Amino acid sequence: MFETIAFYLFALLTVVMFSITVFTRQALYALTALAAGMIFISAFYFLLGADFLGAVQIIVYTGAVMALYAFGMMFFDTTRHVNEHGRSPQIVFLLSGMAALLIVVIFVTPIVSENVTARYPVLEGVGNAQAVGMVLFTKYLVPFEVAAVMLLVAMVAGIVLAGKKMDKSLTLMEEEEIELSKQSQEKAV
Amino acid sequence: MFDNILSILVFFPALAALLGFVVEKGSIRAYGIAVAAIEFALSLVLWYGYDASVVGMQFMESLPLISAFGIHYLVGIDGISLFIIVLATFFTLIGIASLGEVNRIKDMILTLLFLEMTMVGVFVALDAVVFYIFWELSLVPMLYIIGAWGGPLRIYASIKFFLYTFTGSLIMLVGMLFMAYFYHQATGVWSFSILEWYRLVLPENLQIWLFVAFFFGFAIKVPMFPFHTWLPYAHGQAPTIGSVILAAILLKMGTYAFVRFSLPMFPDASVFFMVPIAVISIIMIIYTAMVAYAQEDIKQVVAYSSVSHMGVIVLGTFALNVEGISGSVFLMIAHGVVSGALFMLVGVYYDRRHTKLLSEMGGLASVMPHYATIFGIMVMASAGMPLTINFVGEFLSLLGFYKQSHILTILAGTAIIVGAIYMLAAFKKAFFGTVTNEANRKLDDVNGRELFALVPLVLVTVWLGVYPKPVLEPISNSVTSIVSLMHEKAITPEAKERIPNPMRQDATAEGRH
Amino acid sequence: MELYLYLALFSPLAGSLIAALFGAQPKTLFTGLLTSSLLGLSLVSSTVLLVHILSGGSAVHVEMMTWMATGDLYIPFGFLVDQVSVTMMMVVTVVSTVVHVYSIGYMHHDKGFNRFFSWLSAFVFSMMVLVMSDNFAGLFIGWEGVGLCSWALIGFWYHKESASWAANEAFIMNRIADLGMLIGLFLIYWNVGSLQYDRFFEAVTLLDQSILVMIGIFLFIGAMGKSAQFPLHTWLADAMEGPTPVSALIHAATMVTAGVYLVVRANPLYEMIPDVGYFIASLGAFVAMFAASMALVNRDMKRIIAYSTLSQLGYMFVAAGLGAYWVALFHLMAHAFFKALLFLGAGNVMHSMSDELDPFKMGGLKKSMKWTWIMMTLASVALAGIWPLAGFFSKDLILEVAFVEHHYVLYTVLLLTAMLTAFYSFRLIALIFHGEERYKEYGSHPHEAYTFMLIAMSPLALLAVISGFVFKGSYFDMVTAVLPATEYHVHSPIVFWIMVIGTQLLVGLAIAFAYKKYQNAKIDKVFEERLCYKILRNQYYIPDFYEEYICKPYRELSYVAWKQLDLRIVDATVDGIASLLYKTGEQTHTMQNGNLSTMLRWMVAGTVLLLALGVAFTVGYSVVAG
Amino acid sequence: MEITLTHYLVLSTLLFAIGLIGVMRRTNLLMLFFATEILLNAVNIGFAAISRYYGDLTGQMFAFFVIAIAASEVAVGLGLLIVWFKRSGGIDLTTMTSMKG
Amino acid sequence: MLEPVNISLESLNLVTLSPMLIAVVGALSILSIDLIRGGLHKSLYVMISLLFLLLDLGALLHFVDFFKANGTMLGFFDVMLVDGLAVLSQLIIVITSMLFIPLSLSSKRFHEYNYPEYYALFLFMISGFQFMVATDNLILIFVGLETASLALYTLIAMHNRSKSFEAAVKYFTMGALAAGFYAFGSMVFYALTGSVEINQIATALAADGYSNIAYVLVAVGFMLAAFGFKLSLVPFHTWTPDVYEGSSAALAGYMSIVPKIAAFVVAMRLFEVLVQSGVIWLEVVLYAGVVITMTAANIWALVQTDVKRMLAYSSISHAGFAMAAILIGTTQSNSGLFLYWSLFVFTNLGAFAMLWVNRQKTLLPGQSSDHPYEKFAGLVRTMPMAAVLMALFMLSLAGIPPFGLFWGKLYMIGSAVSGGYTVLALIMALNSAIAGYYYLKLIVYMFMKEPQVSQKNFYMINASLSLKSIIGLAAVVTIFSVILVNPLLEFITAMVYNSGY
Repeated sequence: MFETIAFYLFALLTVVMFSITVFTRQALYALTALAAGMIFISAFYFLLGADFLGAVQIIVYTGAVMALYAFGMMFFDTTRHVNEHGRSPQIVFLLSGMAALLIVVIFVTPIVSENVTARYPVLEGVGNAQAVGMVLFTKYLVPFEVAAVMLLVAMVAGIVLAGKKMDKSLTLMEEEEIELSKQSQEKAV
Repeated sequence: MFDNILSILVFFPALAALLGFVVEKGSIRAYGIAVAAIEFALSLVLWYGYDASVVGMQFMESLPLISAFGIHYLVGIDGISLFIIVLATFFTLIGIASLGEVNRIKDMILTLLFLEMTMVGVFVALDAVVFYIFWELSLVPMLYIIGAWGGPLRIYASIKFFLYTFTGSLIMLVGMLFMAYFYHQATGVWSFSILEWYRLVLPENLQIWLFVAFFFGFAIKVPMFPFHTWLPYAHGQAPTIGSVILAAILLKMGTYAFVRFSLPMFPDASVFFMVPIAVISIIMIIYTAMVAYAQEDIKQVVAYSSVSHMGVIVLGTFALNVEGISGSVFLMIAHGVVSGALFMLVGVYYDRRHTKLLSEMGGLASVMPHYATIFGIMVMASAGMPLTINFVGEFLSLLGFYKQSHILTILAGTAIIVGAIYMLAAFKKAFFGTVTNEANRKLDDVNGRELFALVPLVLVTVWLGVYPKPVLEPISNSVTSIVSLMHEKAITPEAKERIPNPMRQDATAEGRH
Repeated sequence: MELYLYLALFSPLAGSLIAALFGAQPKTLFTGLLTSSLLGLSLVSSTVLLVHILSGGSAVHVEMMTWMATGDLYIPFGFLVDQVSVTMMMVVTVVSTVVHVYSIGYMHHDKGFNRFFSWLSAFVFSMMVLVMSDNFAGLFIGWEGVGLCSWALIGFWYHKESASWAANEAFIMNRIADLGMLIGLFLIYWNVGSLQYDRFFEAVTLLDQSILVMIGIFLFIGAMGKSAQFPLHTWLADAMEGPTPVSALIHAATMVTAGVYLVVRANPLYEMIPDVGYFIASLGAFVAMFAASMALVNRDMKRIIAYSTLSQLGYMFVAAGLGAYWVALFHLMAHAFFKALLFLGAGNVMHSMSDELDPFKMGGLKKSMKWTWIMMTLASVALAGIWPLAGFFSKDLILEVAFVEHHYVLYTVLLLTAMLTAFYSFRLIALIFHGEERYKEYGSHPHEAYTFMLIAMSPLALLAVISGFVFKGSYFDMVTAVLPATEYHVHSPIVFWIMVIGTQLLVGLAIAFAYKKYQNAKIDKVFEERLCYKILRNQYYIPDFYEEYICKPYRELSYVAWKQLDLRIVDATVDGIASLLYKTGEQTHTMQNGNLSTMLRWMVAGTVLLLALGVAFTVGYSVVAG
Repeated sequence: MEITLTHYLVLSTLLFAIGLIGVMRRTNLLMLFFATEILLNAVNIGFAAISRYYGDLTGQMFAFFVIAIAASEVAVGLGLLIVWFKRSGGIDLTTMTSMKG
Repeated sequence: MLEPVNISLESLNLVTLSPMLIAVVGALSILSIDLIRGGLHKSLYVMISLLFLLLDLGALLHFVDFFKANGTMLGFFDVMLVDGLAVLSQLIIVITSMLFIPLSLSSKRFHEYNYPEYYALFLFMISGFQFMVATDNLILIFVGLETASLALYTLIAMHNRSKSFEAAVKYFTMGALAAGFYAFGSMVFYALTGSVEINQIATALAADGYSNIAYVLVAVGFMLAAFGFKLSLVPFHTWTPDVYEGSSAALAGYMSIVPKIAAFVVAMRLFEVLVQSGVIWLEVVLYAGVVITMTAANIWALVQTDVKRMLAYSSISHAGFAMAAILIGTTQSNSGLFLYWSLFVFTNLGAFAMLWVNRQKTLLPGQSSDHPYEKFAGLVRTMPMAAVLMALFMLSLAGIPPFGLFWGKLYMIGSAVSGGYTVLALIMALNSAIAGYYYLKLIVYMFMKEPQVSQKNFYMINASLSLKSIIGLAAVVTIFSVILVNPLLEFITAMVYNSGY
């Protein structure tokens, strides 16, 4: 019963929050709603017994991602009222509505499958974090490491793109200009 | 010495063209003539070495290319291909030799040498893929020749030429792949060898489909009505040398391919499609002759006349008997000589006046009598005057087809009437009457360089018209083997009947004189 | 004898080729002399062969080399000199030698002197090939060859529009007939397996009647073209654009008779199909009358003679069609002599009148051109068939044939035609040579032709006089060795004499009438307003009909085929497909409008489409499965 | 009424659709990126739910990696936005149409 | 409590990781070198990258031997999968990378090449693609894909001009959406089968007899959308021309090959099972997708005014063409795909390198993009060799024999014929004809028009020895591919066949 109530409550909350994110004209509202939605989603994880995931959700999203976005908002100066003139919203709603409708139509029929076997079963009496850790560092060790590489890539990319290195474009400068700027740099050093 | 002569023949010009890049611009003409002359001499050696009494392919060479997919570098010639090869090398030689003052002559000569490789390649290939390679590759130099040295519409013309033929050959390619697939089904191995394919007896409905697929490729190349419209543009815009080679050799690829592929591989389908194709041929003959008659540009007259003559060639091919096919193969050579010469002749005037309009001409006979004489000879040859080369081919083609259908032959025979109409009308407009155009009054007659190209053609025209035997005999022998193959392979009783067994006739023909 | 055969055949060719080398150069008398003497050589050789044949020698048959051989087909260059061909050879060589010599004078001032002789000799060569070949293919070579030379010679003065037009007309019209001939050859080949005369004639008896009829018809179509039979006759009158010696040689004596020669040659065939023969005869009679009627009112000297030629060809076909092959050949020979003479005489007249052709602008020329007058009158008398000149023997024989074979309609027609012939021939003579000297109004200064030209003509004059009288017997003996030896005798002597004398009387009357009417001719305006005059003057409007209903539609249709069909439909379809693709590209590439939102929407739309298809499939699947 | 897997899947779908709306509707790039986050989060709910109902941890693993990916995307995406912003002074995608056709 | 797990090192088959690890180590070492001493010349980094790629290649060649001897190899709890497809595609990826990296040694300086991060990211990207193809685990595929993609977005943006930012942003955003689709599709698969490994998914689905067909279709639909984006199938292709135009020609060429072969392999693993299973829907949808992609892209390419954009559309079309292999799904067609793509590598390398060679920094007046057709007008007059080479690559792309791509086309169409897809074979053939037009257009400009710029070096402004060598290599391979095809085909067929595809 509790689960049901919680589900509907949080479902409503997330839907509302995300709707706000999508529909509002205030960038700040959108960001806040997104953050709230993320937190509400973590509630589902807890509800579903995926405690570790819930924790990660809160830390990564509301902690890291939201901070980044907040920073971005300030950087781009989008805290104010955002003027968007979206074209032909009918198409947008039609397409999304169609997509949702079609999937929902399919999803309301329950899956009939006898062949689903839990390969990495949730063990009774084992904490979720522990269990996750176990699978993560055995079966999913490689993806995990690759994810690490991916984060490294993202980091390098972020640094390269947002850093000073992109300020002056060698692509757009003639060779002589490049030489000049190099010399002046060396002088400055 | 004949071991690798075909490969030498194919790749020598290309190699020479590559080396030609380093030749200095002023000497390139001499270089081109030298290379073309050597190549021509080689082809004569080939002719000399060819044993006319042997049935089947000669000078065969084989080298695995993509053995995993059954593709081999397989070349060889028989009497059918031999003379077209000689013709190709011959025309390249006189084409280069008679080249007037053109821009970027080096590019032109090297392109021609590359073109020569592809032309020879097509006619020696005995592997479908190798054939296809040269077939397609020949488009490229021709595209360049038309597009770079052509008239005002040259780009449109060259692209149209390229894409149209390219489209057709791609459909043909699908047909070839089907053929290989069926061969694979039948034998378990892949092969693109034409000679292997000959051994395959296909059910009639498959034959029909494959025939159609191949037909697109060939018909556009020939070009057959209604796929002919690229030709007037290509000819109209191409420089003289381009038109000459196009008419003399490239068009023959299509008709040659009919003899090489369609007939022996799909005898039943050939019989099935005989009447429709004959009807198309007749349309080509009459309709294009009429269109030629209406032209205002003498080059277009010759261009459309090509289509008209190709109609006779196709008709002869689908006579499906030795007389008709030999005739059509002979006519391929004949038409090559004659239309090549005609295009050259048009070029002679064009070089002087930079126009090809009939309305600009008139009364040239009195200004340029030698030119008029040679032109007249070629016009008459084109109109099928006996004792010229064309007549032999036309006569045999029509004669052969008469066996298949009386009424269609009578219709097709109007070729000799309508052909005379447009040719004579154009000749009259150009050469007869008084000189009305002041610009024509002081034209030079043909010069030595042009005579160098034209006189051999005249000689060949008359020589092979009077004494076609050296060419006709090898052709006839090879055609005989093809026809007997067709007869053996034919499944349907109708096809058996329509395709006579030439071997049987040989026995009775012993006592013919 | 083979040597003589080759000499007779190839010496004209040699002359032609040598002359051709000088073709584009200014006049060199040498070419004329050379070709004439080589023709003389040919004449001598032919005579030797004639003597050989006359002295009972066997036919000379040589096979020079293979021409075409493929599959079953075997065509050699083979030549046969037998009684028929030797007759033709004689006719050809005699007339052409005369014409060559004559032409040296006639073409004296012409720029194309060398070219002329080259073509003229080439023509002789072709004609010799035509008559000497031992197979139909060789015949066809000659057949086309004479056509070619005829084209070149009609259009000899190519700067004249009318000349080159007439040349093309002649060529194309002949080509129409040649197609028939070609089909005939195909029929022969596929039914006999050979184109050799002997093989074919052997096989004739074995073949189906219907096939023989077909062969006969198609071969005759070929003959109709060369011999300008109705409806392919219009080219002959127009062919008079050529130099007059050409008309004499080609369009009177030799080429136009090739059709008759063909029918005579193929006599074993036509023997088997008398119905076709009867048709040929009827057509011949019709043409005889038809052509004569057009000659009545014409005001062009050469055309009048051309129509008379046509008319005489009709006579020959009557004979040939009725199976009297030797008679046809005999008339052919006789006609060749007197008609060539007539033409050459006309040539003299033209020469002296600065190429004037209208006899109404002449008159009274007999004073200044005595010899010409005499020779032309002789020729006309021969043409009219007055005893004892050549025409009487050959032409009246044809009348007898028609009578004896009981074709009285044909006989009547021919008889009337004979009167017409006499009338128009002497109308011409009267207009040219008699009466007042009208030419003075036009400022002409007539003069007699060169003496050597007259001398050159004299053999013809002689032959026109004596050939019937002297040769008839020996000729008959000779040719009937190969042709059916049917003697045509009217059995009742009374009827015979009535016929002969009656005919002579009628002809004489016609001549007298012609003289009376045209001796002092004025152009009769009233007469010229009459319908019948107009019809005849305009050649029954047949050329107009051809122009209006064949040439013009062909031209227009060609234009439509090019502009409308080829460019607007066939080519436009091809370009249409290409431009359809291109236009589609132009219209739709705007979906790439650079806007990210649009791109994202496309992606979502694609996904939605996939899902929708999935659902649709599922529904369909469950319907089918359930 | 028991909450079944279907409930979660439908919820996931709805959130996904909302994300799609955002993706298609937003012209401000930053806010468009918000929408892409929604997409991934919507999927994560589904994964967690399936994982729960099957008693299998793979789903959670997937969700875990999706979170990592989302985080990385944010970093790169923001980096891109920053350079773009520096160069053009705005982050509206309607100004980003120099290439088309 | 959890029990301790004992895993023997051998069973992990660590060696399966070696190629990717080499790439990653290479990237890390480049970063480290830069940390130690900055400002080194780009040639150093190029060479380091090449060295590591060479090692990578060595490892792959080792795999080839191993695979020939022992067949498919699994590692790391069956996450890593080294089968013929993996090895083949990694070979293509690594070799292509080795060919494209030297293109950064252009004579003009461009922004990205002056930063070692570029090379590091490049190597990371390669490892990402390698991971993507060397597994059938949807998670690892996803992570590998994202690693590669994120690096790629950055590489594009590093060209540092507004068009490249625009391109990167567009690519990124659409990539994010595609990632969403991918995740959703995976989720549905997971929901259906409780597994995220392709072979297990396939087994489970087959065991069910596709009873949840609707779910399968949803999953496949989303997956198709995700891979459609990567493979640029219409209508998920819209990023392609913009991204190609925005990035440097060298990178654009790279993008036309490597990401696609990676995606092809995954698509092959994922879809072929389903196509074989007899779900007609998939066949129909794929059929339509292939045909529309080929044709529409061709039609749009017709109207392009910029050569690079034209090549972008052409590469879409080629992708559609190759996608047909997955639809046909026979060993022959799969081998055909690899053959096609191997040959495509060299031709496209040549074509894009030619564009790269004549890339000038400042546009001429009236020029709106880097490589408009007009720029090439009359090239044969000023630089005949360059014109001939460019024409050669165009002809190869058009499928004129005997140049490289013809053999690929031949084999692909042949496989369509053998696979019973006659109409498809015809459509493929006819599309080559349509494509002929726009390739020809460039040839027309080069050979048949009057030059606009008389300055001789204008067209080779960016050339350097290494670029020329690369072009020469591409040309040689393109011309003499006929010799190459047989061994290549035998090798590929053996690899593909033994992997069970």
